[in-house]
Amino acid sequence: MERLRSILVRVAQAIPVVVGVVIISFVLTRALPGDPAVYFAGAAADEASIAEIRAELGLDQPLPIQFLYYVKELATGDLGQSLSTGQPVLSDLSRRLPASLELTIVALLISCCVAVPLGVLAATRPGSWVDHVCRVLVTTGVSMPTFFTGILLIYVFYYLVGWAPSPLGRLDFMYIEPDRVTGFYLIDAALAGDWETWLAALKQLALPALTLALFTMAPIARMTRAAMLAALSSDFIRTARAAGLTRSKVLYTYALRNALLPVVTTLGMVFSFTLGANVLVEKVFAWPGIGSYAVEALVASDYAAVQGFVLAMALLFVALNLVIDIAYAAIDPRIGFENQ
Amino acid sequence: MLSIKDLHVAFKTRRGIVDAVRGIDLELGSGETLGIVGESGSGKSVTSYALMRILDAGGTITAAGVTYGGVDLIKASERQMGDIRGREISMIFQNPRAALNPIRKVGHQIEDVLRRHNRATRSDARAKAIEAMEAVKIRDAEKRYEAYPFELSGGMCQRVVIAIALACDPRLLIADEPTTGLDITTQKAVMDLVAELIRERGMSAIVITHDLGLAAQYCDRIAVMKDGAVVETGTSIDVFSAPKHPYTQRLVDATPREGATIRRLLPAEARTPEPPHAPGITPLLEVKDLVKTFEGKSGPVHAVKGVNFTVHEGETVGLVGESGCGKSTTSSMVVRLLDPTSGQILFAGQDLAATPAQSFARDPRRSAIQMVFQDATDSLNPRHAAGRAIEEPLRRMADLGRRARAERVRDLAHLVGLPQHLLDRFPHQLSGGQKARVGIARAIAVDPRFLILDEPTAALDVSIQAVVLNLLVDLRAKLNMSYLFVSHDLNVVRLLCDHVVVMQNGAVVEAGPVAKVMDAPSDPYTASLIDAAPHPPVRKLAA
Amino acid sequence: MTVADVARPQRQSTLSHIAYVLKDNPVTMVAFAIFALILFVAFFGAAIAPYDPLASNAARALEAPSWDHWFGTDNLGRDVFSRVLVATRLDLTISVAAVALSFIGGSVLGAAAGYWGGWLDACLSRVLDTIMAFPLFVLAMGIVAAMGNTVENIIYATAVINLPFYARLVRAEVNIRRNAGFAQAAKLSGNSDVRVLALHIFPNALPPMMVQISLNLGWAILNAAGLSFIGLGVRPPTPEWGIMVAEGANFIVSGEWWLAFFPGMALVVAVFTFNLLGDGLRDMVDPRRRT
Amino acid sequence: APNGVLVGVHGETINSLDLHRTGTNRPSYQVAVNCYDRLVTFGLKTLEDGSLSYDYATINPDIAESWEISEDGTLYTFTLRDDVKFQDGKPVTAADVKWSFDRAVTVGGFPTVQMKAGGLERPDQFEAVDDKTFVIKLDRASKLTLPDLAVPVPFILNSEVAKAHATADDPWALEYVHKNTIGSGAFKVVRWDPGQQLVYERNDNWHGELPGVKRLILREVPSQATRRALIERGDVQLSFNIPNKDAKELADGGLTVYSTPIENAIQVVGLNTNFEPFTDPDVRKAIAYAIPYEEIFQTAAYGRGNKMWGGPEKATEPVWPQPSPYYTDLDKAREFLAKSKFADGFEVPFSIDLDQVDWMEPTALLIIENLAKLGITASLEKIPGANWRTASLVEKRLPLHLENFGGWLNYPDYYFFWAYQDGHLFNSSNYQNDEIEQLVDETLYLPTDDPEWAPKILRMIEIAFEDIPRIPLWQPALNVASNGADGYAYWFHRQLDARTLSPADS
Ligand SMILES: Nc1ncnc2c1ncn2[C@@H]1O[C@H](COP(=O)(O)OP(=O)(O)OP(=O)(O)O)[C@@H](O)[C@H]1O
Ligand SMILES: Nc1ncnc2c1ncn2[C@@H]1O[C@H](COP(=O)(O)OP(=O)(O)OP(=O)(O)O)[C@@H](O)[C@H]1O
Ligand SMILES: [Mg+2]
Ligand SMILES: [Mg+2]
Repeated sequence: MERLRSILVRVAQAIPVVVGVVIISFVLTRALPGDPAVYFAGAAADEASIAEIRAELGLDQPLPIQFLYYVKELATGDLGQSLSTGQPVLSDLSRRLPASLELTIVALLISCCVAVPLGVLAATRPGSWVDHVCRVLVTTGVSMPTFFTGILLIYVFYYLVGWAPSPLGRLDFMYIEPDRVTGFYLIDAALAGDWETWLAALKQLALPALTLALFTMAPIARMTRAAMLAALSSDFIRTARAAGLTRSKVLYTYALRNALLPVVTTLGMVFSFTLGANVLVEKVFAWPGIGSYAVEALVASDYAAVQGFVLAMALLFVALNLVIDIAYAAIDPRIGFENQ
Repeated sequence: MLSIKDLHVAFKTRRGIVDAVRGIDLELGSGETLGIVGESGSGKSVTSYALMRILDAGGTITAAGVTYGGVDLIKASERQMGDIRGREISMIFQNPRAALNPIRKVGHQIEDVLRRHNRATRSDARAKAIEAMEAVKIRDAEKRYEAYPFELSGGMCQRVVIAIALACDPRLLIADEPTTGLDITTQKAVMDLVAELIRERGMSAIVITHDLGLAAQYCDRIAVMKDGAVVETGTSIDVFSAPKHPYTQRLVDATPREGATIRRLLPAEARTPEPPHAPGITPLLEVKDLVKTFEGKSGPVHAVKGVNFTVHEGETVGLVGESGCGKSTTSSMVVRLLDPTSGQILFAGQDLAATPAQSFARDPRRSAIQMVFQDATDSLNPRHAAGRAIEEPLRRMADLGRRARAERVRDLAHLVGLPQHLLDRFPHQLSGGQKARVGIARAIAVDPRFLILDEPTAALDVSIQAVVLNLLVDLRAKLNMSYLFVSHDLNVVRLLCDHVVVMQNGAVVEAGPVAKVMDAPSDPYTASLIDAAPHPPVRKLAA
Repeated sequence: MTVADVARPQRQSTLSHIAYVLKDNPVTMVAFAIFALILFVAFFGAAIAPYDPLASNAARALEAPSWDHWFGTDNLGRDVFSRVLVATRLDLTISVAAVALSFIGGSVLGAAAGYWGGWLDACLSRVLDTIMAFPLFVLAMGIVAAMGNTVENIIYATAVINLPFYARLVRAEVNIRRNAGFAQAAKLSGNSDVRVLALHIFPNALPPMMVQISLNLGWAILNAAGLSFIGLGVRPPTPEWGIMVAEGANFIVSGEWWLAFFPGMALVVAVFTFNLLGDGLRDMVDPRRRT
Repeated sequence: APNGVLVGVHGETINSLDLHRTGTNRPSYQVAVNCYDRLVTFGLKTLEDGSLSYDYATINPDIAESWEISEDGTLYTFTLRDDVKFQDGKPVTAADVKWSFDRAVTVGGFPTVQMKAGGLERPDQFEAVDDKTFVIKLDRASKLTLPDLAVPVPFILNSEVAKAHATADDPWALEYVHKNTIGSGAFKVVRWDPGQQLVYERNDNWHGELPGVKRLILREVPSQATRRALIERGDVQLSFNIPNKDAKELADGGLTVYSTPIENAIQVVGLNTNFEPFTDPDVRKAIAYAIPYEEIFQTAAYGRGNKMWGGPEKATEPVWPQPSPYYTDLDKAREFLAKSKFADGFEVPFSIDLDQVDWMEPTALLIIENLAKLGITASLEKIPGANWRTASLVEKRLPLHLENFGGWLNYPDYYFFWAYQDGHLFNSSNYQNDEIEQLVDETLYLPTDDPEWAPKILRMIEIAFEDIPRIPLWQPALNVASNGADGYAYWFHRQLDARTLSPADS
């Protein structure tokens, strides 16, 4: 009950955030230079046809009115039409979001699989050469601009060595997109039992996911190390050791589980950060995600698309925080009881 | 049963090698309870960790021999040690809440040990764990099995820690300050429980404490440690009543107890005549119907519910009570760091509560009321050197030039007995006693008429406590200040105070002259407090 | 015997403390050495550059690295080495200025919220949440796109997206200290709330912030580089690492790897150095690390 | 690629399948080309280098079997072929043509403007006399009408299907046609993932000569480096509209690269005559002499396209584009500048489009460098794509900028109409000259074989070069690389025409 309440409180707290996001994204898009009416009127449009399009887009109204319209449409679940793709923003997003999510999640999985053990290793031997090597390694990863890493990887693994498939988005054109269930190709292909497509999708994922993983390893490894160090030096570890518990039990059941709390928080932050930041990776790998969508939309002053994107990200962020809270509550029984 | 010969422990640190333990010899017979006492940093804990081989990385042990039941604990393999820990030798620690894994059910933590030492299988682990909990007198063990440490009180947690330690019936129990961090009343309950279990199971035990009184009460023999070495061992009665080593003598002297005067706490050579102390009769501070209610998340918390007391000119009033009874809240209000919900604080006839705490910093009466904090470390800004800390109130409240201020700081340091060369050290470079002196110097820098002392010696060793208490007595006489002395240590209150106010649950349950309240408490709560305080055997003063 | 005699650690000067921190950790030592080099190049880069970083020479376009042009030349025949050197100052300026802005802004907001709490805290937290709920890089893009891609705007955009991190950190650090003994002692010493906050509590939040600062210095550069990659970065022909990588990226596949590689490496080294500086910086400003 | 499948890449996004829709971008025009037919079409010819190109000079029947033009040139009567069917099997009738033309002139925006260029402005001009006879009535005779019927805009839709999907709000079925192709053309779009790919499949019942390619997959790959790697490694067979540098190097590397100079298009430096220094023709001339043409041509265009400088003093041929008489001569530049009020130089921003940095940036930087030698300080300003059109063409507020208008209809007067007439869209220089106004008005509808036409054009060119509000740099080329695809043909609309393509091995 207590926990349910605290989750509800979190949801309630998210409402002003979403409202804020709606307002800021509206203001931001209107502050963009450039006139979508002109842009989309086409190459040889004259004054009259521009005005016509402006009226059609509702851009001839004063800003507050436009905002009201926007909010009214939002309330009915209508995010508007993207001018640059010519699709309803909602359908654009629902098609592209799984692509971004799939990429980000796989990247984070790779990243965690490497960074968490590295962090634990470093924490068990603080100050040793292992520690220093880990630190240098992950720091190098985070120091490389993702687009640079991506291009280098393409150059080496696709262009020179030829191991990777052509960096053409989510699936090589030889394969047919699996039936859409979740939008995640790996899952959809597995559901359909089409392992050939599954493998092809995985291959396409490998390089972009690696690029992102390299970039996200550092915060995770750092936080794991710090949290492990803190956990290992706490009193209850001493109790566990004094009780004769085995080293692995002490390290994993006692220290690591406690250290996971801050790691989960970091992971959440990294996730939302990455989802926004894989714009560049998506561009390099022609990945049809929402990041590249946002860039195109922004450059084209495609109001509806930018607003829709930002709103989707904000909702995702809120949802993510909720998931983290729940994960936190699952790991840490103290959550929701602080006030007692 | 356990024999320690020439045990050395050294740590490699940034500052070089620290010899924490330098050659200890100890013997412990089976069924015997050995107390190890000594001041902070004397190597008590390190010795016990060395026995268990659970030192931090960087610690190295060398010894001529540490044998336990024929096994050399220093040479034993890590696997052997794993089997010994928890099954043969167990440990319990101070601060029980921190000693338990915060996110694991206490029942599972007990199970972990049982399973590790094959005392239980998957199927009967739960039952055995509950059994172990019942053994340490945890009521509703079945229910508590599912609890997390944060859902249990401190005393309950300590029982769980004890249950973990005793789950596999070890033959030796090491208790490292098992009562520190607990309430006085809980302290007694826990110690009684430990003593009872030891007796029942015929275990040997090592009880580590800095409280000589406690050791004397519960142990057969006592070893006194100083600077990593044992300076004296003997039976409790002997060590207490006829200490041989000068250090032990000093330690015994410094332990507050019935019948001693405040100067008696100091080593003989430092005892100067006690200054005369004659409290006046004009009321300086009158607290009337003071109420403080906090808006907690789950409803209002009534921390202080209508407290009344008076402090006269030159008088020292003690404020005692269990943890959480509202002592600190009351003193914060009096010192105007906190606004009362209602009530009056009359200082020299003027109501201080009329000025909100927020703007009291600029009030001319600010300098008249000062405070010494419970935790000296916490009360010093880690970024400010000692001199700067003492200077702080002068900068803000005294109209002095730079040089005059520096001069005054030196005078104050001298007054509280702080060597001048320590003035430009940072807090972490000072010892506890030195930090306490800095705190006191700062509080008296602007010549307050009224000083609140919120457990100023709680974090200090007894010998340092003795010095600080005497310093307070001297200052009281020299500067003619009144004190409100907050403490939970009744022995200390008896030494220092003229009047005492006993609080429970935010209300005053008893007040009166110190001798009357202590000797003939009228309230049962007061009586239980007095009973729970350790009663060290009285040293033959003639010795 | 008095208590005063118990401990007598030697007092160290600030310099020897820094030397100590450096010696303690070889990685930090290397980081500081590279940092010194970067600073040197930032100050004297223009003077030691062998060529004019803006002078084009169509006859020698796209030459591979050689003795004449250590890092080769770009598509306009400009010397990549000189451009990399000269770019140091601008990149450093962008990151330092952006971090300074977000540090100041975040500190003021976070400290106030952490100290006074209440509705101020609630409002600020919501505002910060709102900023954080934006995909930060896209927010930076939006700001630069809306305000124009000048160096100042890149700095502002970077500062805005970093601000919540500082504000939250400071808020947390101040919050745990607002009732600390030394804060109360400072009030007893006649300090007003603002003074207590600014002179007593806030400085104690500095050590953990140093780590954040150093990480952010790196992020800021990456961020500017990312903006350049999208085409919203610093204006050419001004040499800037990010834009050089972004432009050079198109040449990698055609074999002119040096265009992107060298500025890319400069970028990596700088960010790398900043990231590693953090722990050392924290140890330097933390008096508790002094022994 | 297996049995008749070709894969192509390009860097742009197709945002609609319907050219008539508001907001449809240029790359999407290819759908109209590939999936729909028109009444007439341009012929094909083989260029000197062996590559294919559309032929502006011949107009061939497409859906129209034949046509007649009345004496006064205002009445066009088309007779439709009777064997042409839409992809759903319905025969194409004059009613469909009428409906489609009505749609083009009514929906507004670009299609309507383009129709207007050919004198097609109102539905009442079009009449479906019977199933096979379609009549257009013009307000005035124009040489532009027939070619304008061959551009992508007047494509013919299946009006019955469209009407079935039309609503009161959407009488022209814009929503439906946006996502579906309902034409009679050589291909149909079987799959469209906006932002990712477009898949064409051959219409085996097409009335024309069946294309060699059965299936064409067109992928959108934003990264230019990736596109290059793909074509180089042979993973795709066609890379459309590649940068000049890649074109040069891929050609050197042995791939087939088609570089066709784009008709009626020039990359120019625009000098906005509304702004202070550029009001002075001497300043404009000074700049024209200061530009390092050859360096720019080599660095920005990698020698692809045609040089547009160092031409004769006086134009002799009525062709456009043609080289200007200017060339790089800093002394001359200084001379002209000295004559002006700005002998000591001035400061000016030099604006370029963010979306076209690949050629604009090196060009601008090289010009800026030379201008500095005259004491003119120009600072580069990149304008994001969305704003570029507004700033440069609509508001015309960029003092010094680059511009690259190209006219679909290949007549000098058509170019001048757009780029030199006051207030017209591509006149980003705000140039105004009464004589030019008059000359354009006189020549625009005049047939090229009219004896008056050539001298007037020559005079126009003379004025343009003398006043030099737009300094021609070079005529750009459209580069397309192929690695396993044959039959690429250049079209004025600069979009991929899949109808002539075939896999190389077949
Ligand atoms: N991990 C360590 N590294 C370096 N020195 C240490 C370490 N652990 C303990 N020491 C040093 O060893 C000495 C003895 O410490 P120990 O903890 O045994 O004292 P103690 O008698 O238990 O004191 P307390 O009553 O405060 O618990 C101290 O001077 C301490 O500084
Ligand atoms: N800011 C606060 N908000 C809510 N409750 C508070 C607050 N401060 C104190 N309390 C509550 O008020 C009660 C009295 O606290 P106080 O600190 O005065 O106790 P104390 O007697 O000084 O205890 P101790 O001996 O542990 O110092 C406690 O129950 C505490 O939880
Ligand atoms: Mg200890
Ligand atoms: Mg208290």
